[in-house]
Order: sequence, then structure tokens, then C-alpha cells
Amino acid sequence: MHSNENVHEGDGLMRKLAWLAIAAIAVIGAGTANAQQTPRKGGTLRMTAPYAASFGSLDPHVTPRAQDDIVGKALQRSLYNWDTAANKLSLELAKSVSVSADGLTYTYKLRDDAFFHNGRKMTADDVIFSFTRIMDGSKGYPGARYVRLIKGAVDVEKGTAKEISGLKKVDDYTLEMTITDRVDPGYYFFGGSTAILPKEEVAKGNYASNPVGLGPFKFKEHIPGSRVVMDRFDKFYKTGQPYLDKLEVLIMAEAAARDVAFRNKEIDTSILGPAQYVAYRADPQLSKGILEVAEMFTRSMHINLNSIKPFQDKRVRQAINYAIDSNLIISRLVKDKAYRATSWLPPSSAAFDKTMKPYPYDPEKAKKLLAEAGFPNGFEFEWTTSQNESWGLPIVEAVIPMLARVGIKAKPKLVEVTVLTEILMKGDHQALIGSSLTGPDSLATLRCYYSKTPRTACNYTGFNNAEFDKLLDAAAQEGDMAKRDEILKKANNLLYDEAPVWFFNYNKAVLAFQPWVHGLQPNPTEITHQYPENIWVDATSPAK
Amino acid sequence: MAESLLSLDGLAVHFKVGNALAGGIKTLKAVDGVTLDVKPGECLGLVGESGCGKSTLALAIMGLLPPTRGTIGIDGHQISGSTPPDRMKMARTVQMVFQDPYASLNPRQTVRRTLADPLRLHGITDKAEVETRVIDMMAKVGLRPEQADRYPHEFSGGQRQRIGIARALILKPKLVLCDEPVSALDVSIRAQIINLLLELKDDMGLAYIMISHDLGVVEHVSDRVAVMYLGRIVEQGGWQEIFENPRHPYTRALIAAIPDPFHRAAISADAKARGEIASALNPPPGCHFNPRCPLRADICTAEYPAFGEVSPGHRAACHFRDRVS
Amino acid sequence: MLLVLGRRLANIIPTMLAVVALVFLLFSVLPGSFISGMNEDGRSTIDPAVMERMRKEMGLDDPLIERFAKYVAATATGDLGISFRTREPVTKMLAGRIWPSLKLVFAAMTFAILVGVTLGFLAALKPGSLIDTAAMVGAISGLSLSQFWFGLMLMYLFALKLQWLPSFGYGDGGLRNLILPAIALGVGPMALLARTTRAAVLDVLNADFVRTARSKGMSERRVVEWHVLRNALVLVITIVGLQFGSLMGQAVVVEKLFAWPGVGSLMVDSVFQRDMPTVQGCILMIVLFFLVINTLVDLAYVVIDPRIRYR
Amino acid sequence: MTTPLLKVENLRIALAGDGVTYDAVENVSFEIGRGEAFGLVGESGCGKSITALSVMGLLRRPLSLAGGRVILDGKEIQNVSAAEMRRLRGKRIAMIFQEPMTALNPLSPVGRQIAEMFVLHQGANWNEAMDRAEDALRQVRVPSPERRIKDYPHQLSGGMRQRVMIAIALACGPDLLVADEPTTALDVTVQAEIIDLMAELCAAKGTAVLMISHDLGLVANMCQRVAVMYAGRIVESQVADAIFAAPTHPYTQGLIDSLPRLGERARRGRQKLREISGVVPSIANYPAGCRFNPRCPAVTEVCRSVVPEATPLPAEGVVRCHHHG
Amino acid sequence: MSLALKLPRLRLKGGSSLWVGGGLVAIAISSAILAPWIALTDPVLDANLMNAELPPSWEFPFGTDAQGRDIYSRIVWGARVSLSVGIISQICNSLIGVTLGLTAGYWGGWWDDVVSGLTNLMLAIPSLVFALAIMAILGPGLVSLVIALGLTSWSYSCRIARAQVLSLKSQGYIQAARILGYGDLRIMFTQVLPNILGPLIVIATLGMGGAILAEAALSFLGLGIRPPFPSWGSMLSEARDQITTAPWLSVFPGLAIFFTVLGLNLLGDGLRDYLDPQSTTRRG
Repeated sequence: MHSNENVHEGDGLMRKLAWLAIAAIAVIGAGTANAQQTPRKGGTLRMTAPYAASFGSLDPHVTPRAQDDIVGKALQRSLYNWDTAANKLSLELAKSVSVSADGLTYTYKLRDDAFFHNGRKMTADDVIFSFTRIMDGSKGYPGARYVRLIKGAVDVEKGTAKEISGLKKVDDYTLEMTITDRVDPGYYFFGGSTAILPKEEVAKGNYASNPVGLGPFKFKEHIPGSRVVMDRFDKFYKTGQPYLDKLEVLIMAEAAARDVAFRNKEIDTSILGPAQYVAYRADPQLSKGILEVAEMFTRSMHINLNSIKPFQDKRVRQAINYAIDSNLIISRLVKDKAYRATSWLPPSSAAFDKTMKPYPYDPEKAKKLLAEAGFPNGFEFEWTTSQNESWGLPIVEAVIPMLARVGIKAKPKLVEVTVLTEILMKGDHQALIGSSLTGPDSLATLRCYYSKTPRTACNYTGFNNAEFDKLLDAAAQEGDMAKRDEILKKANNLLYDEAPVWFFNYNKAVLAFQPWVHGLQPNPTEITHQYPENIWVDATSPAK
Repeated sequence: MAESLLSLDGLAVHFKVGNALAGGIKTLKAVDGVTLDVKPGECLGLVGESGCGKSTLALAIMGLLPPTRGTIGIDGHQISGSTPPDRMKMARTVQMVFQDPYASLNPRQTVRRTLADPLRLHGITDKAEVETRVIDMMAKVGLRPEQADRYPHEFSGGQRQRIGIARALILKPKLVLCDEPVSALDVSIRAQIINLLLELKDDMGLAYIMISHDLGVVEHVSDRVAVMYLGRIVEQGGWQEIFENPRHPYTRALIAAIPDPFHRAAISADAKARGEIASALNPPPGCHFNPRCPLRADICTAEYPAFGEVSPGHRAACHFRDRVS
Repeated sequence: MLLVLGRRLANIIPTMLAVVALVFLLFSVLPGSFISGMNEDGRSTIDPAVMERMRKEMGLDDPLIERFAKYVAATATGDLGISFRTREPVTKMLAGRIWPSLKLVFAAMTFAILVGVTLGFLAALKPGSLIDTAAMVGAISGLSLSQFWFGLMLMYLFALKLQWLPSFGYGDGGLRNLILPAIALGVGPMALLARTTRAAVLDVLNADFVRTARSKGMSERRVVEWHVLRNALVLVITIVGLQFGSLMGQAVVVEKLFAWPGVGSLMVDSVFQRDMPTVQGCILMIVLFFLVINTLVDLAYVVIDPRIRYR
Repeated sequence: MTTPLLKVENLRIALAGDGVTYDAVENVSFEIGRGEAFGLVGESGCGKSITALSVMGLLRRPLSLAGGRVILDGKEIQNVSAAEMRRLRGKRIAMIFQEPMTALNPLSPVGRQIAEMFVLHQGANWNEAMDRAEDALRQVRVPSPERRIKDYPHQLSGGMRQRVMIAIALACGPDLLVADEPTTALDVTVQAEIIDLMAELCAAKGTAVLMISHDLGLVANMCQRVAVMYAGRIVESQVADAIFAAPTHPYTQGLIDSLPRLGERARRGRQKLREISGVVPSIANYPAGCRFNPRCPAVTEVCRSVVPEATPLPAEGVVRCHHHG
Repeated sequence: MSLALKLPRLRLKGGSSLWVGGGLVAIAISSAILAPWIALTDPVLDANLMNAELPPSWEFPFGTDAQGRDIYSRIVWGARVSLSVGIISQICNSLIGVTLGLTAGYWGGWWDDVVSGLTNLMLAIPSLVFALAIMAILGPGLVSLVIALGLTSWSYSCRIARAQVLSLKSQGYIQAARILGYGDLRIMFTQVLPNILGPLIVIATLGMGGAILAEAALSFLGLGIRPPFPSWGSMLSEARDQITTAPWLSVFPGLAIFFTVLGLNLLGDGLRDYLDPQSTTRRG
């Protein structure tokens, strides 16, 4: 099923936050190279939605899916957005914001030039309505976890209040928001699941089939399972934008079909998997239209330390890391569409020790370690995996013979992507290969190896190391960020040595585009999530 | 008077046909009140055309169809709708020879198995004894011992019918029901089988029910004859009575219909029946034969005639049984 | 006619009920169930407490029997429940998918009938000839093809290499987008129909009444027109019906491959998302289609074959 | 002597088997005069049906005409073009088949199937043809023909269907009617009716009949002359009464004597039937010489090696037996 | 009956389809059996990423896959999985179908109604859809696959068995057996079953081809057997993304499936003719 690269790796917020830290290493491809040209008005862009064979819903509050946000970016807008050019959060629906001294009350001056597609101007009431709707406890909207930040939101969710007490309309274009923690609310309110919707359209009861938002394109048609077609919204608040007359988002979950279609010039953008990445890079024409972005998820094999005896021995775990030629897999199988992982934290993390080298490929050493650990003839384990192309079965298949060479027999157990987390939380695995979010908060990331963190939270390996715990406790106590990072660096290095996982790689997302497409953004949060008002096509586009 | 080997008393076999949704369920009275008896060593000829119910009657006698009404008594064993037959006991008393020698033998069983399996099933486990009885029986029906391990397709039709007869007789039954035993055979083979059946009858003291539409065969082998029409016996009597002095117009029509140049003038053309047998689903009112009967009168459409006696042992169900001749 | 229709319709209901029961039971043991449908890739985005409350509200904690009874009652009124994934009524989701599905299925069947029946006929009229051999070799090959491999090859050849047709998708719903998936889906039934037709026509050509027709002094062409066609049709139509009816279910693979927005692809996606109400709805749709087509075939029988009317 | 209507001379029909070709029919000759009824009698597999088909020009693979001549009204027709043969079929020579059940198109109303004849051979339009079909049905004494023409075959009884077949065959007043076992599938009483009807209609129209049957009695009853076939050859041919009264060939004798005849038992008491030993040979195993020799009671050395020539009989007939004449 | 009516029907290459089909199937079966000897490398362990995605050559006759494994060897070994899926699932189908069909046809009555209802139900739910549901419940794997395919397409053998029994039931030898006192089960297994095996074998043969195709389809949908051990369906399914870049990855498993299924279909056809009592090949 999900044979694509970039199978959604985390929930919206975390995914986006991850990018704060690594925005710097985003590789900007040709997409921005011709940005200097004058954008042409008109034309049609045909984007692809590669993650599933349908959209979940066009009601952005209902769906947490990356797939749906591709369309969401065109139709709806949220309070904040992710500025891909500056790689930071910025206000979208507000012109300015002021923060109270205690850092808990934010006063927004909302845009007075933002129109819904039905022609009505957005006001503070719409924000209040949208956030209140998200807190409807009987619906379980995924955005609720973000809105809970606002004071009184939980009461609405529980049904004990009708209104969120922390939201106050000062006037039509002024909104006061009181939050419960000292954090930047931008991280919470820039995703589709907290988009601002017009009350009167939602009240009609068929919002999902007739979505009306503040985005640069207005909804025209949705053929379920096939495509969404949108037209330019002339009253969009950014002057001169959007450039395109029409935007089509075509659903194409089959990588092979997408490949054929892209080569056949039926689509303008396509997500590439490793196989195509190589082919496209090698092709003189196709190679001109490749946009690459580094991602910050650590792909690894979680070793369940409580499952079988060999895994309890550090030397065995190290042996696994020595036995696997990760670089070879990355270059030959993943086709360099990834960066080698050293330890748990990514290189972009402040707590990453840049002097550290990844485990080298050394089967002799692995054999030696195994022998020392008392397993000279190796052992056997069950390796749970999904079918994911980049961090699933193909990798496992490539690793199996490598492990076999040092005497370790791995038996893959195939499960669906959808149940991976459930398995991890239950500990129903001996080893499991997956992709984990490892940023930006290094402390939060490393806490997954803290002995008191329950398995259901994220201690999937069942790691229990007193020294590590001590380091983490110290880090939590430390107020000085630099010192804290130093402590965490030690913790991360300790993880490297303890090797509760096989450290594999961090992903690189690749978007192919046709030569007539301009203004694509190397969005590090999700490469398919383009702010379509910035995109334009030149006259060579074959699309009508 | 010897005790009856087989006695049918008011036997009726009805079927429900049709669909409750499509035109409703109807009752097909395939056999409708048949009273008959067969004494040991006797051959009863049962004559009738297709659709008269003789095959249903045969199946009921064999215990393969439960009676709707009435009883079947076989050698003291009573079968009725409420008392199902004891198959094993029945098997040793009454057996059957089938019409189609091609369909009546299991193509995947050798002659030996066909004959030996029933013996074993009925408790004869001694290998030598089984073997002797199989070979004896084969000899009796005119098969050579070396043919025992052949499969049915290696035999001609006549030989297959011999195997069929052997199978029917292997358990030494007292009554054998022969359902058109020669009609599927080549003409030149029929005499062999008829002769064989008669020989075996004398040899083993068998009683037969000989079902046939061929009156020549029935006359040749029967002691008594019963004529069936639409589920009922319409005439019954000694063979000579039936063929020389038939009292039911249907019997007469059957005889008249025989294409035999020597027989041409024996029964006048006006004895012939018109049309065809009616459906048992929807029998004509009164005497079932009335639409085809050359003697039809008003009474025939009004009531079913009594099965009255013409002479001792000779009965006919016709209003004009005394007039016909 | 009405009687047959009535009887068939009366048969549909218990079958549907049995399908509902089967599907319901089957998926009540499926691991993951409700929660996975609400999540993205197994990661919970919903507060467990909220989830529990929703489970209760949706009646998912009720005893199976009770849920089943409710589901049947709702289904009877045309309510197939709310999708776990999209929160939309399943009927509405199906409504969006049924037209593309029907289009694909009808196009595939048209292809299968036109090509398959014609080939079968020509083959039977000249048994042993070159066309017969070619048609039968083609037919048996068609039956041995893996649907998605064949689809991929079609895509590769006609879209990528020859650039005659679009490779995938529904497009504007026009014919150009329909051709490749219809062929990929229709090739199996086509092959089967070619074989069945050939056998049926040969059967009829060997029938006694055809000999009667010949003995009347009829030309072969007349024999075929007056006596063979209709009789062969009766034999072919059963296969047409069965194939046609099951085509919507068979379309799963083709729909996935060509990104065709039909009921089949919705079902597969929903299976993976553990979106039970939608899966159930899709299966019911597929079964209903089968039953309806078979009812139509039965009615066609009544028109073509006088014997049926009196059975 | 006038030209016979049909003359078959030295007919040979080949059956192509797996790599071998057999002579299914060999050296068959006979003549039928205008308006004459001629019978061809034999057991299954003797080649009588394919002889009839070859007269119709309806042999299909693996059967083929391998030699001899078929002369209709002085004109050789065994090699005429397909189109010309079609014009003859139905118009000059018509055929009735054994199974009235399957010989009619189940999906076409019987009226139409009759009317086709008028459309095909007399250029009538369908309305006219349907009217005449109704007349034709009336002629074969189908009750209420105006309703019956719309009926489908399955709505008719076996006898009625065979009447329809007769109506089709006689529709264009053919010179010759080939009737292949027309009553085998029917009950005896119905058979008598159909035979009477056929004889009557043919006599009225002056149509000659080639009657094929396994029932010597039936043929002898209806036909003026009879030929008996055995294993692909005609063994004897005579005037009907004579062949019954004085059969010459041992096979014919055996056929007549081996079957119990009605009234025989009453006259002479039960006699053991005369058996013809052995079995009918299969086409692949025809014996050399006289093909009846393995079963013949009078067999001598010459019979096993030499094919007997046709010997003329005193009263217009031939026999093929070494022991005659 | 006259000779003309018994004439054999001409069949297109009845004999040759038996031989060609049998030959193809024999090749598939022998590669499955002889895999350890005729495979060049281990299908799972002999992966060498340095050799990844090489086109066919003398060293790798069918090329190598993304993990650098020899495709020829994987196809040879894959025959084991694909054929066992076909064979085992068909055995299941046949057992279920024959048992139900035999008893339903023989006993009739309410049991027949139940079985007919079940059969119609199974026919109404396309087997692929049904198999998909079962795979979703059991999870991917060989055992689940065999179960999913073995439980979902018995309706054909059931129908055939039932129809055959119904036509045999009135045959003299079945009635004779009853009259001789045979019990129902004894009749079913000694008298009926041996005589209906022919068409059932044909159905099972054709069904095997169907199961192999279904395995491929389920693999495509992500619910097949997934490795390490290769099956043709999973090889094909994995290779589909490389259709434009490394076509040999999908061509060879595709051809393996095609020729094996073709062989099974031809064999089924040939057997149908061979086992048909009306067929010339067995007459006389």
C-alpha cells in the first residue's frame, strides 16, 4: 500500500516543530532557482496527492492526514503559517500580535482583508467559532490537542462550558487569547487541523463536500478517490496572488503509475521513491526538476530489551550495529535518499556530538562481540516490519543476509503500517524497524529512553540504564541551555554505546516537478505541502 | 393360499411440486392407492406407459421412497410412512435389476468388488466364502471367473445386465424387482437375458415383479399381470385372462398398439386409444382414462369406477368391464 | 416476468442479510478496529478519554448482537453509518464512488462482450481454423494474466511509450481515461466469454434441432441466424451475468493501479484504515450489484428462453 | 420397371477414428419406388441411421461418404453442390428424427419452425407462412392448431412434438420422407397413433417413406419392403410379409424367433426363447467374412473368410448368406 | 441410440493442451522441488548490494533485484511458495466444496438449502474481496494466504460436486447400493466420490491458477506473503515501482506467473477433455 517515500511520519505539530531545528540543512533545489523570473498569471497546476488512494476529508478539522493538508493549504488558512523562505513561523491571518508580560495572553490584530470564498470578511468570531468547534468533545477532532492550550478549552471539551473562556473578542479584528503554558502558540495554530472556517458554511452540514475557506483557491469539484479541482480566488488577501487560474490535486498512490504519469507529462509534481530518485537524477531532462529536502526522523530498528536474552547484552546490540553495512544500504538500496544516522539525536540537534562517527561496518568485530557475549553461533530473532519502501521490508531484506553472515538469523514479521505503533506500545515485538521523530526538543526526544517513561509513552525498547537516567535528571534540572545540551550530548553518546537500536538513517524527501513549474517551496515540514499562491507555471505548460 | 411375500395395501406416494411463490404447491399423486400382493415364487407383470407411476412404485417397494399413505409388507416386515424400513433386512429379502445396464454399474468397481462388497457388508467376512459365492454367482449368470477383475466398461450391454442380475441375487433375496430389464439392450441380446431370468427364478425359487411396457415380454414371463394407469391399478389378473380377455379399454389399447404383422387383426382398430397420458398433477375427473377411451360415456367423467371382479382373481376398474370384450 | 422478478427480489433480501451478518462478524474480530480508523498511521491524535466517550456514543461497546441488530435496522433504511475516517455518511461516500465504478464495470464488460463473444463465435463457426486457434490461445492466455501486471504493461505501452492514452486517473470522466482500465479489467471476462461462447456455439451446432434445421434445407447462415444465435446466447448469458456481477469486486486491483475512484479502491483503503462502516458499505454495494445484475440476467432469460416462464 | 424414386448403390460410409478409418457402412444398395414405404431394420450401431443421413447429405465429420451413389429420381445427388442439396432437402426429401424432444428448437414457437419451410422453399412471407403452418398442424391432427402454433416445444407432449416434426417434414410435399426411429421415444399407444398418421398422410400425398427402426414388427407393419442391416451391411431384403413369415438369413431368423410374441405362450405354452449368442461387434472389430459368423448357428469355414454375395430370393429380394441358394 | 448421435465432438487440440499444459506445470513443479540444486544462489541470504539492480547477464540470467539478489534463483525458489499456495488452498477449497456439495446433493432437503444458500453467498461476495477481508484480519503471510484463498473459492467445486451428485443419484448403481443396504456415507465415499473426481480435479487445477493470480493480486494490494522468502506475486509487486527503470524485475516473475497459470489452465482444459467420458481419447 504505502509504497511511497514520505509516508506520514508523525502527527502534524511534532512534524512541523522538527523543522525548526533543521531548516538550515534543507537543500533547496532547482525550484527556487528560477524564482527571479516574473511570475506568469494563469495556467493550471496539477499536483499529486501520493499518500493514499483518497482524501480523508476536505473538512480540515476532521482530518489529521498529510494527504488532506495538500488540498487544505489551498482552501483554508490558519492563524499562523510556516514561512519556508525564512524557515520560521509567521503570522498568517493576523497582522500583528502582542504578548502580555506573563507570556500567557496574546492579543492578535486580525487581518481585515481576509475574505472567505463566500465573499464574507473574516472576523474574530470566526476564530472563536473554529476553535470552539474543534473542542466539541463528541467529535474527537484531532486539532483539540492544540486548542487545549487555550484556557478553558478543556471545559468545552468535557461539556461543562459552552465557550472557551480564554478566547475573547475585543472587536471584529481584535482577539485576545489566554493560554495555559508559556509556549509560542504559533506551533499550535499553524496546521490545517486548526484552520479558521466560516460558521455559516459549517452550519450547512455539508462542509466536507463544499469546503469554503480563506485560502487562495476556491473549491470547484471533488471526485472522491480521483481529484480535487480548485479555481483562483480573486479576493485572496495577498495582492497579485495566486498566479494560477486553476489547481488540480490528483490522487496517485501507486508510485509506478505516478512515475508513468509524470513521464507522460500528465502531472506536474510527483514524490519520488529511491528507485525513481536514481532514475530521475540520471536522466538529463528529469534531473532538472528535482527538489530535495532533508528530514529529521531517525530510522532505526527498535530492539525490545525485554524480549529475548541476547538483546539484554550490550555487546550483542553493538554487534548488530557492526554487522550491518548501513552505508551500503543507504547508497545502494535507498539510493542516497537518506543521511546516515550516528546516534539517536540528529546532527542538527544542539546536543549532537559532531565528533562522533557512526558504527563502522565490521562483521569480524561483530562476531567477536557475539562470541564474547556468549553467542558464538549467533541467535535468532523476530523482526517486525511494515512494507514501507524506505524503512520497512526492503531494508530488512537487505539486512537479513548481513546479519546471517555473523550468525544472527532474523525472521521478518510483516505487519501493516497502521498497527506498528500499537505493537510498539504493547511490546509485542522483539525488534521493530520504524521511523521516529527525533527533534527538536532533545530532552523530550531522549526521554524516550528514560527508565520511568512507560512503554506506552515512547520507551519502546524498554531501556533502563541508571547512568542515563541520572544524566537526564540532571539535564532537566539544568536551566542553562548550553550546559543542558552538554549533558544531553553525554546521554546521546551513551545511547550510541548502549545501542538499544540499530541506527540507520535520516530521510531526504524528493519532489520532482516539470520544467514549467516555478515557485515551489522546499517546505521542510512536508514537501508536498506547498503554499500554492506562490506557484506559477510558464507558457510551456501543456495543461489547459 | 401361500402367504404373501410382498403385500401393498392402499399404497400412495405423493410428491409436493412447485414453488409457493410460483403458482403454488401442487400434489403429484405418482402412486395413488395401489393394493397388490406377490407370493413366493410368483412373477407379477406390471404394465404401463411412462408416467403411470410404475417407477415410483418400484422405488417405494425398495424402501427408497417413503409411502404417503398405506403400507408395504415385505416378508413380514411392515413399512409405512411412519415406520421406515430396516435397510439391511430389506436388502436380504428384496432386490432390484435396473433398466440401464450402463448406468447401473459403478464404473470404478470391478465385478468382484461389486459382488463381494455387499456380502461383506452383510457380515460374510470369510475371504474364501466370499470368493466362492462371488464365483458361483458369476457362473450362475453366465460369466467366467476370469472376468471378475474387469471393470464394467470392458463388458457389453448384455454382460453388464448379467452383472446387474448377479448383484441383485448375491444376497439371495426372495423377491427381485426387474425394472424393464431388457428394454435398453440390443434386440439380439434380449432373449439371453429373459431366458436367464426365468432360469434363475426356477433355480433359486425367486419371485419377480417384472415391470415392462413390452407386452410380449410380460406375457412370456408373468404368472399374474397388473396394468397401471396414472398411479392406479386399472386391471389385474392371471396372465391368460389379461391377454385373452382384457376388460379395461386401456389394456385393450395397449394390446392393439403392438406392431406385429401376425397380430394385426387380433384386436380391432377401434380399441386404440387416442391422445396421450394425462399429467398426474392434474388427472382428469372420474375415470382417469376417459379422455382417451373409445368407450367413454357420461359416467366416466363423473366417477372413478370400482375395481370390480370380472372373474375370480381378475379385476378391472372400468364402468363397462362387463361389456367389453 | 413479474413473478420471476418478485422471486428474485425476495431472494436478494436474505442474501443481503447473510452478507451483512458475515461481514459484520468478520470485521468485529479485526484487530485495531475503530481506533485505527481515527488515527494517522497508528499514532493517536485523540485523547483516550474522548475516544472512550465516542466509542460509547457510537455504540461500539454494546454487545455484538445488539450492534448487529442496530446495523441491520439502519441498513434497511438506507443508513450505512458514519465513516470512522471521514466522519461522513457511508452512503454519501459510496454515492460518489458508484458512478465511476459502474462506468468502469460497464466499459470493461462491453469490451469483454464485444471482443469475447465475437471471437468465440468466429472460432466456433470454423473449428480448427487459424482464427479458432488464435482466439483460443488468446483466450487461455487472457485467463492466465495477472491483472495488475497486465495493467502495468498497458500503462507502460500505451501511455508511456506510445503516448496514446492517459496512464491513470479518472480525468474528466471521459472515454480516454476509461479505455486502459477497462481493458485491464475486461481481459479476464473477455477470455472467459470467448471460450464459453465457442463452447456454447459448438454445443448448439451439434444439437439435434440444428440437424433438423439443416434437414429443412437451410443454408448455414440461416441456420446460425435462425436457430444457433439465440440458443447460444442462453448459454453465454449465464457467464456474462456471473462475470458482470462479480466485476465490481474484481475491479479492486485495477482501480488501485489506475487510481480509478471506484468502490473497490475505497474498500481497500478503508480496510487498511480499519474504517469498518465504509468497508461494510462497500462490500454490501458490491454484493448488491452482483445480485441486481443476476436478477437482470434472470429477467433476460425470461425474455429469451420461453422454458423459464413455465418452470 | 419404372425408375425408382431413390436408388442407393454400393453405399460406403467411412468413420475416421484416431488415425484409422473404418467402414461404418459398406456396399449398401436398395431402391424405393414412388409412394412406397421401405423399412431399414437393424440394431444400434448397424449403420442404418447414417445411411439415412447420407441420403439427406447430412453426414458430418468424422463420418463421410466414401463411395457409392445416391440417385434421386434418376439424378445422382451424392456429389451435388451444397446449395443444390439444400434445395433438395426439405423440398424433395424430408426427415424425421428419433428424439422429438431435442429435434425442435426449444426457443422458437413450433408454428414458426413449420413456417420456415414455406419461407425457405416456397418464398412465402412470414404471415402467409404462419397461416399455412396452422393448416399443416391441422393436417397432423394437432388439436386447436391456431393456439398451438404459438406454443414452444416444451409445452407440447412427445407425441405432439412428433406430429409437429411430421408437419415440418411433409410441409413442402416431399417425394421421400426419411423417418429415423420416429417413435422409439414414445409410448406404445402413442407410437401406434403416430405410425398410423404417418402412413395415412404419406399415402395421401404419395410420399415414399424410408423407415428406419430397430423394431422389425413395426417396420413390417408399415412398410411394403424391408431390408435388415447387420454390422454395416444389408443381410437380407424382402417383401415385409415374407420376411416375417419366411426369414432367410440366420440373423433375421434369430431376430424374429428370439422375441416373445404376444399370444405365443397361449398357443404353445412357455417355450425357451431362441437366443442369438454373442454380442453385436463394435465397428473396430468387425469380423472377416460374413460379419454375423461368430454368432451364427450355421457357421461354416467359408463364412469366416469370404464375404457372402447377394443372392436373389424368389419373391423380389436378396439375402447375403453362404448357406442360401 | 444411433451412431450419429454418439459421434464425438471435435475438440481443439485436446491432446496438445494436455501435454503443453502438463509440461509447463511440470517445469514449475520440478523447479519447486529441485530449487536447492538448480538455484544459483540462496534466494534470501545471497544479497549483495554491490550487485543491486543489474540487468540480465551470464552471471545473473534474469538480472538482480534491489537487494542484489539473483532473480533467477528467487523465481526458482518462489515456485515453492506460489505453487504451495495454489495447491494447498485448492486442497482446502476442494475439501470444503466437495464435502458440502456431496452431502447437499445427496441428502437434499434443508441441508441442501443451507449449502445452496452458502454457495450463493460465496458467489455473491467476489472471492478477492473476501480474501482481502480475511487477509486484513489475519495479517500477511503464507498461512493466512492459504486460509484466505482456501476458504473463499470453494463454491465452484461445491456446485460441481452437487450437480454431479444430483445427476449420479438417480443412476442405477447408487440406487443399487442403497438397496443393498449401504449407509449414506459409504455410498458417498465409495460410490459417488470416485465417479465425480474427474470434474473436481479439473476445477481444482483451474483453481490453482486462480489462486496463484490471487496471490499476486493480494501481494499488489499489500496483503500477500511478504518475504524474506520470495513468492512470484510479492516479487512482482515489489518490482512494480521500477517498471520504467529496471523492467526485468517485473518481467521475469510476471512471465513465471503467466506461464505457470497458463500451464495450469491448459492442463485443466486437457484434463477436462481427457476425463470427459464422452471424449474420444478414452472411448473404446
